[in-house]
Amino acid sequence: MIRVLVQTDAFDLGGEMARLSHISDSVGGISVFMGQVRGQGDGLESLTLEHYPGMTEKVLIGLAEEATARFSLLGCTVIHRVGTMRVGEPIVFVGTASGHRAEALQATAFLIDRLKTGAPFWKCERFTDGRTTWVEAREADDDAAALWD
Amino acid sequence: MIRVLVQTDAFDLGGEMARLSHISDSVGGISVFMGQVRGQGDGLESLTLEHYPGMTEKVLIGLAEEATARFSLLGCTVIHRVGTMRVGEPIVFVGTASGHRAEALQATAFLIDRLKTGAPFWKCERFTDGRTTWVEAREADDDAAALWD
Amino acid sequence: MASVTILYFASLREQLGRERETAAVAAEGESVTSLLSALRAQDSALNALFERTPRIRVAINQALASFQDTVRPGDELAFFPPMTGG
Amino acid sequence: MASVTILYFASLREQLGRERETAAVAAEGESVTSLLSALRAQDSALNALFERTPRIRVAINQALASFQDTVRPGDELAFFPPMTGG
Repeated sequence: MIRVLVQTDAFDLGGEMARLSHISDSVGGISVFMGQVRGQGDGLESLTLEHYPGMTEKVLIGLAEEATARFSLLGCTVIHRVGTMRVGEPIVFVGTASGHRAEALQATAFLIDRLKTGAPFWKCERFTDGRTTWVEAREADDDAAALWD
Repeated sequence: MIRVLVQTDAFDLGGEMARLSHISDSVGGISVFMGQVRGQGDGLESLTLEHYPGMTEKVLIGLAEEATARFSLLGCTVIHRVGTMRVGEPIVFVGTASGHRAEALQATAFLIDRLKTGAPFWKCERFTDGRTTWVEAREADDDAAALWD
Repeated sequence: MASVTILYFASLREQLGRERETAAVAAEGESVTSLLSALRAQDSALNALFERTPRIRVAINQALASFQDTVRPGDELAFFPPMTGG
Repeated sequence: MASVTILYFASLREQLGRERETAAVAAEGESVTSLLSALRAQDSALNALFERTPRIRVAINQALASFQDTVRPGDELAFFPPMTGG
């Protein structure tokens, strides 16, 4: 069961986990990753997430389908927020349900590594002094994504 | 910030995730694993979890401290239920918070792998026909735990 | 006239000051590189942007593509910097 | 008399029909193996249980231990099968 959402609103963590938990009696493990705006002690105030409507959903559904097949998932949820989020606010939720723990844990790592560099999102940082800068892609993220090739 | 609970009650997934999320502005990633009673199509009705009061808490706190040091965690929560749980009910919650995603994801896998074979819990299965059997330890679980040595 | 829609995202959009335009394309299709050369020859701001920006990515019809791939009339072409989601 | 508390868990507790007992121990301490030999000599049910059960684990004062470790008066000793939590 694949659930992909791109939205401006925050998500309901408990509700999303409960949804994965109740997919079927065969679910034995649920793994979740949530990314949020990290304060870096440098006056970061907020992030604005831009995306490519249409392509974003296609890429995320494709990744969820790939993860489901590769890791025998019973459920796979990807929710990515767009718009402006302040320090401490959630950005992304990845949740997977499987019969045994290893599959869910690996699938969650796969999904977050791959969507970082493969889904059309771009982060613009805004600082308390009014300055804005586009976040540079990190080579380490490309490396992490490539480990799943 | 380490939080270890051994309890008969179910836990509040959303509340536990929110607690990890709000530990500090430096939290960038939160990883959670939840294990629940898996129906296996063989008439399993419930699991009863027995533990060694006192030792259980010591072992779990030790694992949480080890994970916190090894993966530079900002937060680490381990909640394990004891008593009787029916198919579909949650058994264990492991949650970690860190600055970057890799540490949280790895720490969660470490904790669940290690507590399976290192914390004094024992599962007794009860089937719909009234039969009960103690779950046998799996060699695969010992192997998974040993990978972190 | 045969045309394609071109979208720009993130820093490219911001620096160009536009997010969308329409461009002429050969009726039988042509490579992204060929189309882009024509566009850059007509637009010095676009030319300067592509010159100073490394690692620009291209998508055709909402799927990642390469600059050697063929763009056909009616396609949706998009240029953007490396992605930074998650 | 110098004694230790002994706890049994899970299938061991169930098969023995008790979860706790007190046993005499040498005042200067002795190995788990030594103490266990004395207990098994006195209790045929305990002896049969240890004979038929592979991989029994031991903890001393709530920490995993080995059968070569020393038990001292006042210690809490526990025997149990391999753990199956999570």
